[in-house]
Amino acid sequence: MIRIEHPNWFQTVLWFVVSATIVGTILTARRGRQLFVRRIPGLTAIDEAMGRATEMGRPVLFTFGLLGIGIVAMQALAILSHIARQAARYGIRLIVPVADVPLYTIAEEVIKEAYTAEGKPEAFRPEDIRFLSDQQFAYAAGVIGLMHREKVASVFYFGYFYAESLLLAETGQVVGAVQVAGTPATTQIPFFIVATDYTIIGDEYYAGSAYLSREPTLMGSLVGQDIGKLILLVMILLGTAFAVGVELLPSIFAQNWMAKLLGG
Amino acid sequence: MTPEAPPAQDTRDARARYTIFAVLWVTVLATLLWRPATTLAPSPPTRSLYDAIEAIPREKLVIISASWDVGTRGENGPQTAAIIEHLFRTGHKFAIFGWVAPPGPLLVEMIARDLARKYHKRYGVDWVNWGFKTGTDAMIMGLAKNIPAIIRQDMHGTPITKLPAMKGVKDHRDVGMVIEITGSGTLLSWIQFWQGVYGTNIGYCPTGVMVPDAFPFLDAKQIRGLLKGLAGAAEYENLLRTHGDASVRMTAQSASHLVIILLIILGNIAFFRRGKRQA
Amino acid sequence: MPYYIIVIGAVATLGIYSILYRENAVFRLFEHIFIGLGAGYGFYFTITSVLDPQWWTPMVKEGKWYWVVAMLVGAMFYLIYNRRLVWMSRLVMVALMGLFAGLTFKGFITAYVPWILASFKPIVLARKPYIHITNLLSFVTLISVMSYFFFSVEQRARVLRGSAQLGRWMAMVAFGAIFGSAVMGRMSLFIDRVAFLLFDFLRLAK
Amino acid sequence: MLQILHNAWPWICKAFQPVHGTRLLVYVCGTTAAWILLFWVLHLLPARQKRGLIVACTFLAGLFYSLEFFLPAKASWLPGGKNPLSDLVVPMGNAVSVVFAFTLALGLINLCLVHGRSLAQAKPGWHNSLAFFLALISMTVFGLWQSYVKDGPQRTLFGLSGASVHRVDDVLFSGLFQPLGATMFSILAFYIASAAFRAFRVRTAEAAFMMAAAFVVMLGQVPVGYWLTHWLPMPEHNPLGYLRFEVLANWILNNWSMAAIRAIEFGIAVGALAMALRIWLSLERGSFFEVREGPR
Repeated sequence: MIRIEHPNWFQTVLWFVVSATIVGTILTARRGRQLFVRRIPGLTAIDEAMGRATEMGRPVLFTFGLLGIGIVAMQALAILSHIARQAARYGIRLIVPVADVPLYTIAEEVIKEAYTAEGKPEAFRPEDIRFLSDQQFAYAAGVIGLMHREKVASVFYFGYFYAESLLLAETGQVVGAVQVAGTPATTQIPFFIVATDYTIIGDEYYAGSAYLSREPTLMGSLVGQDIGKLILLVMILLGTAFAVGVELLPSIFAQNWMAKLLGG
Repeated sequence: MTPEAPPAQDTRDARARYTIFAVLWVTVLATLLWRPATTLAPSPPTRSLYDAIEAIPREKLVIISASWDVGTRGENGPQTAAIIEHLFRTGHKFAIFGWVAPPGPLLVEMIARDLARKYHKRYGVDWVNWGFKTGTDAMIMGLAKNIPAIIRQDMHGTPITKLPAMKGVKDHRDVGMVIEITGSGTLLSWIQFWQGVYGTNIGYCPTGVMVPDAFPFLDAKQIRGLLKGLAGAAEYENLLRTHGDASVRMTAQSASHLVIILLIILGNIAFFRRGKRQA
Repeated sequence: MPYYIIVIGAVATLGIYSILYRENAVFRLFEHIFIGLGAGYGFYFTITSVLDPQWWTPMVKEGKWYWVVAMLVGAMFYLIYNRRLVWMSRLVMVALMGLFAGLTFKGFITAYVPWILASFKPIVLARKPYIHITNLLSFVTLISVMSYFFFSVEQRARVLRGSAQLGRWMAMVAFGAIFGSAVMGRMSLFIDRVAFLLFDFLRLAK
Repeated sequence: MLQILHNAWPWICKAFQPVHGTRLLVYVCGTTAAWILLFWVLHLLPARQKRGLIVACTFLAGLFYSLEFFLPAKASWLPGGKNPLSDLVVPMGNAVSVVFAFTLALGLINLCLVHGRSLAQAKPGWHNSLAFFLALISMTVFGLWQSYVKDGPQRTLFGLSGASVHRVDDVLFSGLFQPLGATMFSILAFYIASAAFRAFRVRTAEAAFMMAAAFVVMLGQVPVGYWLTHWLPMPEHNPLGYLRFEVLANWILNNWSMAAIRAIEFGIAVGALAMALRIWLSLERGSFFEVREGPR
């Protein structure tokens, strides 16, 4: 059992190295260095789902779940902006019910900007961006009603979800919508996997906005994150190797030095 | 992915849905009315929670953190009852405490009162209810350093200085264990501000959906034991040799799990038969 | 609990369950009552549990005048509706997000360092059976799932591709476990509602 | 600079002493006026400098918790020999929750506008909006009323005692609000069953892995699973015992899914760290972080 009220020097260095790497890659990417991001299957499905809505001439729905303004919301907004641009381009109606008021106002602005960027500011319908309720199941009940009444062709779930995830995704399935979902909430991913057509799992959520926007800041950050994960991975490999060493050659490995450094 | 699902498919899906719903209703109604109680052998996480509670020094207080409301009563209620029953038997003093779900302390008090009658325990002497306190993480941090300053009075408005159970309770050192009974992601606050800083023992009773997420904490010894939803409560009742709500409801649970497993098997049979016909 | 409250509760319960058949007027009525009650509850709860004890009492009764600043900062949120002054609401929101960013740094170390430490497990043993199968499986799962989440390298190399594929499968094990565990949880909640209808409302012998 | 601060410190401390009566009123009004004046002046700044202001505020805000955490608890080189920010953590947390509490009316205004419009224009379904308003108003009024009379058993308001107000509040809260939420939640039992029926088809290796794990965990947590494999020996005596459903389920949860979840969480942690850095250092781009001049 380990107690951390304030970090030891190694923990501080670990944080600093990972942080500095991320900031460093962001800055190099901004200076114009080309970076690579692998294909993320679920994200290409967004275009497919938009295409289907165009064919059917029915609206699409985007939900953030119970998300409030914060770290996770920034990513969701980037994806929303991508979807809104496509909606403007192909003339699809985009409905966005929101459960948080500050986020509601920002979402409205993001969508409006996307329509303007596509040269169709007149097609933007502010009444389609709605604040429903900040109460979990009241919000869920409201979105369920919307899906039924508007006969949506596609539904996108990007944000933070709790128990309402399956209530919404299963309703979308019943009304016959193509659904794409992504959330960093690990406990809700299985429900999206069973009830939606494409699910972006775990960390892919954070990679998503970089993949879609190709914005240098996000691309750089993604590369930095990979290096950060690599650092953690190497630490785990070393720690495990030392643990084996302690087991097999106790005369040489008096203790697990990796663990010692980390404060264990 | 077809652009427009054919109507025949729609009605067939709808019929399947209604059948599933009806079967579930009948199964649960029948098993609840029939009421056979079943026992469940305790799993290692349940047993370690039991042992951890047994090992708490008698003079220390146990905090029962009631972070649930009616929404998840189906799981958290029986868990709470099992834990409180154990504490009454061992004779540990405990405090009910709410900081996430405002109705939590009241719901737990109702459970505690019933059990107190059974074990002839007195409020204020053997147990107290701190009620709901606001301030979330900041308050939890403050609580570790000075309990009387944050709690001041119990849920019924009595100053805690007048409650014998609270005599000598000053800070985290007087707390033997925090038992977090919860329907939402509240564990991290206790881990970051109590266990991670002072090494306080944490017992964890989450709802079923959060159980797999709890194992990384159990593995890292950040929590001392774990009740796996309603099943955990039933296992705990088995350890206590009682038949509470959990044991009775586990029968309905068994039946509905069987229904779902049969559904999955049926679904696969239908899928492969249809697949063959098309091929 | 008095019986009339239980009756009202039972009507509300059955009204919501009507959605299982289809979306209908009764469900819609209860949906709106629910949204209204939720908003009202949030309102009075915030006043009685946060604003009164944490703001009004220290400021007015204890004379800590500087607490007024909290209200002024909170009020700046409302400028979101004003096109000219909207930057002030942004200032508050972004600054608060900066505050949370600081907490994220703290969480990165306090929450995850113990997990890194806990994953240092010997996979080879000096005694029989020489290989700790459980630890080996945990190790392989951990490494392969982490390798799936590398985005900036093309998964062409066979080792990496294989590892990433394995990682996706292993992640599915976790999701399956969550699903299975959630089935138990969700069923318990339904059982609780049925128990309420049978034993509290219909008063069938318990 | 430090010298000035050192000299002014007693004065600052004195200004932050509690005050009462008229002086309190003057202090509060004065602070409000000063605040408005400050922001009026700031509003005159060009967009570039406003942006700079936001960047600076964000950085300083992020610095608070970071410094508190990274500085040691005690060290001779710290002022006063101990971490100066640790004592401020709790008040800071309180302040943040108060600031958020003040946004409570934002959502309420929005909801009232939507339902008020539907009621005023007698749109189809207006009776639902009426129900919304009735629920909202009664919950707020009786909730506040009840908390007022709760302070003392003898207190009454408009002639109603605590007990009768409590009864109305009970109807709203225990009779309606709680059962509605709990029932909405429990509908998931049906949806999870129909989703399992529809989606758990062994089409791919992925689906098979997920389904197998779900199967074992589902059976391992109920008596029927225990009963199905109770004839197997216990794992302590024979490795075959690991095939008992309850043992296998626990083993999967404790080792297999545990490691996978840990790996996923590591990725999410680094992702969140990167996002936090981008916000803290104002590297993020997008409409939300830009400041524009006047109305467009």
